[in-house]
Amino acid sequence: MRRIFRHIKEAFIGLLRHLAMTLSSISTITITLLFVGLFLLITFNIEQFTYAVEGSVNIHVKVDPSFEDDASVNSLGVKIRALNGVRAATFSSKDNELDAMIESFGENGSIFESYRGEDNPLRMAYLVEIVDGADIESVAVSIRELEGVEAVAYGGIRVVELLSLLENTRQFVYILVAGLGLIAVFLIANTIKLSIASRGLEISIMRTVGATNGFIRTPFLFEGLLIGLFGSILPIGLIAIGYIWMFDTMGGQFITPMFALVNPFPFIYYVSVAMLLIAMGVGLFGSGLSVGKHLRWKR
Amino acid sequence: MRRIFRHIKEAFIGLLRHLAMTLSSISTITITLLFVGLFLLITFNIEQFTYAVEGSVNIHVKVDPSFEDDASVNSLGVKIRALNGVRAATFSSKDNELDAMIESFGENGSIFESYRGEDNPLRMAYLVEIVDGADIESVAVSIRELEGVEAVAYGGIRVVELLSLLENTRQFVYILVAGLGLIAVFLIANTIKLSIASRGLEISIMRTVGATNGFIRTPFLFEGLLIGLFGSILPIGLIAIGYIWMFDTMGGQFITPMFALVNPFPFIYYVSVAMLLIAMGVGLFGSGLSVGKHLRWKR
Amino acid sequence: MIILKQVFKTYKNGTNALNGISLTIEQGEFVYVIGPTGSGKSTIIRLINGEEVPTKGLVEVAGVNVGRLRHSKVPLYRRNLGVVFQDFKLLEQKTVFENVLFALEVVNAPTIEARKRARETCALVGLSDKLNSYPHQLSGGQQQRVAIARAIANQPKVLICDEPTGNLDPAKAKEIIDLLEKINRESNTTILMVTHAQGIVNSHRRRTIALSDGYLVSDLAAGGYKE
Amino acid sequence: MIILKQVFKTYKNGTNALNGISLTIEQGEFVYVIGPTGSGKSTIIRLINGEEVPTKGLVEVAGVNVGRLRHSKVPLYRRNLGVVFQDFKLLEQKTVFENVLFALEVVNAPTIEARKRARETCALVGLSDKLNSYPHQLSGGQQQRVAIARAIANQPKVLICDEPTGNLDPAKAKEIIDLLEKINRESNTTILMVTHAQGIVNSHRRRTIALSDGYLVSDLAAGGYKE
Ligand SMILES: Nc1ncnc2c1ncn2[C@@H]1O[C@H](COP(=O)(O)OP(=O)(O)OP(=O)(O)O)[C@@H](O)[C@H]1O
Ligand SMILES: Nc1ncnc2c1ncn2[C@@H]1O[C@H](COP(=O)(O)OP(=O)(O)OP(=O)(O)O)[C@@H](O)[C@H]1O
Ligand SMILES: [Mg+2]
Ligand SMILES: [Mg+2]
Repeated sequence: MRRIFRHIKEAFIGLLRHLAMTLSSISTITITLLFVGLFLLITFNIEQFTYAVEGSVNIHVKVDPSFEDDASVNSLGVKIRALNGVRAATFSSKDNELDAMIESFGENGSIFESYRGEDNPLRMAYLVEIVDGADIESVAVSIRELEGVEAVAYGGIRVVELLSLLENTRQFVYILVAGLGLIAVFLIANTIKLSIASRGLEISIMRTVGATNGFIRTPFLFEGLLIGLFGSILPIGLIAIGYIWMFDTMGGQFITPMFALVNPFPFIYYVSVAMLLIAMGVGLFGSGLSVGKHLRWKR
Repeated sequence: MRRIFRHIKEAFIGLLRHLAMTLSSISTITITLLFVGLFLLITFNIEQFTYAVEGSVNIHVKVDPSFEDDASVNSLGVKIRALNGVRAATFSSKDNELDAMIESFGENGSIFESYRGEDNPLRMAYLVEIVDGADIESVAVSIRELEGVEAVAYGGIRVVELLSLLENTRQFVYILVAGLGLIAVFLIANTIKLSIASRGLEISIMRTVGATNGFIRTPFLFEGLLIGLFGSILPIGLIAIGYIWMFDTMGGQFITPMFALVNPFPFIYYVSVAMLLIAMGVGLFGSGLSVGKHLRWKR
Repeated sequence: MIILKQVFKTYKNGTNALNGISLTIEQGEFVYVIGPTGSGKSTIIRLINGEEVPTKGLVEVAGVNVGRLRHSKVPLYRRNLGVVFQDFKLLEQKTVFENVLFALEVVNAPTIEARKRARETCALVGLSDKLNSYPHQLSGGQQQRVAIARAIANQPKVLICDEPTGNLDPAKAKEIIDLLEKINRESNTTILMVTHAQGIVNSHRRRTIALSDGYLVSDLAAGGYKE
Repeated sequence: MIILKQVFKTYKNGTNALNGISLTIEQGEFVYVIGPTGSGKSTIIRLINGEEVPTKGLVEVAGVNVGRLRHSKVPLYRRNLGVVFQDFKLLEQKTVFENVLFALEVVNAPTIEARKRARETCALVGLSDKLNSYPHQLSGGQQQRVAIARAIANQPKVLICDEPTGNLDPAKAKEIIDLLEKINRESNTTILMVTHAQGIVNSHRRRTIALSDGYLVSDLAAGGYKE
């Protein structure tokens, strides 16, 4: 116990005596962590966007005019519902379809009213909700192959393209986060390593005087932990406050209501803890690694 | 001249004698520069996307039925063309509009054929091309206010949202590039500073022996330049080859043909030169800064 | 206590520093090691301290085969030794007091006693007024005395001094020798002292081992400095 | 040549290292500076070398007011001086040869001559076989001789030696003193030598300045070491 306190005290003294080095290490952590935090926020939000978009996706199935009798239509409904990945399928009559068409034309839609009744050139339809938006294409293909299906279409906007855009962005950001994480680890470890490098002689003298490797290493490990701790305060604060501010300013959404932002609470707590752990882990790792090297420098 | 060679030789010797430090500095440059390069690529491509989208934007102006006489229609055309931000306005007759509608309905479009002729419920229209896609909303508002205009609409997809998405992304990436640039400068300068820190004693001894500050500094400056040079080889190679590969694999477009990628030649040459200059500049800056500090450490 | 058997040492760059040195030093002996510069005196000390391993031959101290010691065990072995290095090897980031204290802390001495002992030892070598100075704030002789204080603080069984009076004036040098003799006498500490100080070797006659070019050229019970 | 007028030096931590030292050394003189450890000998050297500035008083060397020198001008001034430091101050990353060569390169000596001169000087102090060794591969005495070689390589007008024989055996020490005397004689070089070596001071009688606790206690034309 007394030893632990001694080591922590030594760690603080070490940090203070090499203040320039310490500040270098801390600022490296601050900066890299800021990026890591930023990308964490982005990843989780894109994930949420994707779920939202995927959840709002419908397939519009037009019934072939030669299968318009009740029995055929019903059996088609049953077949659609039996497909893998389909959550629900709602029948939509010709009138219903016309209503939707008129509505989609807005002000000028009323010109189509003349179609109502026997002459309606539109088709009966099924509106199919699917379980996972990512399956939309394969489900659509399966439906297309069913007997009595004339045509298959996805909902209003270019959903597949949007989804693939989101998916690409998400993958890109994943790679960025992973890359940045690795780089953060590398840079921080590197900085700490360099700042300890200048103490190679110090470490070898300690050994010379009879200090065991553990005794020498422990204060450096605490130093690494402390550097991580101090280095993470600013980015955690900035990320947390910044995100809450952005969430409020944007009214909880990104451009359109479809892109709802992840609620800051408890989200930012998780992000903060993740950042803190990354920083401290990396600090520990960086100092452990480099002290180890210097311990073996001389006999 | 002889002096220059001596300094360059000293720089190489310094780099080799502190190999671990040198490698640390070089790898920091490599990694940060990779990111800077990546974001440079992204910025320019997003810029190109934005121009492409902005360039493809049309405003569809429906003519009020009570202004369908030739004189009114022509005067409307003149007024539209006179507006700021309008490049061209093409008249589209009712038949023309019906053709477009039928085409947009695809397979089922033919059902509207019965409208052709006197009964055509559609409106005459002007298709307006604008100079700068970013002005689309203000131009649309101006047109809306002209006499004889029934309604105004933008082209097929949700252009404004796409544009604002691109704009946001672009701004975000700009900030990222600027931020990353600064951070790269900071991190690299920091690494070089730390790797020179361990030579504070060396520098003070040189002074002690009668070496002027310039004489001491020059090899370190060359060291910084060389570190920048070596550190930029890998990221420049990766970025160049990676971009050419991506361009070929994606067939020169990002998801849709509307997002044409910037042609790799001579684009990557510019990017490579920019990266090289950044790396060498930062190397120079980092070493100049820290040697200066150590020169003043002792009298 | 200290046994060297046919010890050869060739450094990595090919320098033959020691050529077949054999000697035995008993517990409680006080031995001078003399010889011209570059004759291998410091090399012997580095071998005994476990800093270097012999190229050939055996180095045994207190029953430990020093050359075969595992890297992680070296510090534990060194706790039996007090060494005054020719280049002092002080911790630049610690004050005089902390430097001496550190040697006590590593062996886990209770804090209060350790601090007391560190202060006493500093007083013994005449550094009471420099306790809070850092090594670079000291004169050469003061640094040397810190190194001596650190070496004797632990009351080691074996005390090895490489040129401990090279930076001291004759009066201070004599004080230090008297101190070493007292430690040797009272605690039966084995003392190995490398020195160039002709005056000391001749006035405090002790067993004297002379090296030249890495060979042991003489080993006399009460030798002296012959030019 | 070297003039100190009422020089006081108080270090930042409050230590009074020099108290009103006044002395004048003429061109071509050979002067010993003696005194117990911590009496301020190295401090005088640091003042003359421009490493430290006097707290009060004047330090003038060859007409230059050293204490008032601009930071960037200090190295140029130092080219007139050769200094052997007590702690050697060798460049660890350069070999023996490169260390000596460096002192010649800084004054822009032509490469070929500089290399020749560096080799000669190393031979003069007996280091011909260590030219390509790094300082940490040398014995204490060899490092000290590198420091001496570097100091004399430039054939400076003033040569200042802080304890140049502290790590040398008596024979080698005598060789070095003879070398210094020869330099003093043949090139009329002013030599200031700090030493604890009673033997040398007493056998090679010269002007001897004695310090104690930062005060100048004696300055005798052909002094000697009094215990
Ligand atoms: N690390 C090393 N690498 C290579 N050669 C070395 C090393 N250390 C010492 N030597 C060489 O080994 C020889 C013996 O050196 P050592 O330090 O033992 O001499 P010494 O007797 O202590 O001399 P001094 O009295 O000058 O201190 C010398 O020639 C020296 O140059
Ligand atoms: N940088 C410094 N900061 C504070 N005090 C110092 C500094 N350098 C020296 N001193 C103190 O000044 C006094 C004189 O030191 P100096 O090095 O001049 O002694 P010296 O005569 O050379 O001694 P030695 O013979 O031991 O080398 C000493 O008490 C020393 O502790
Ligand atoms: Mg030695
Ligand atoms: Mg001194």
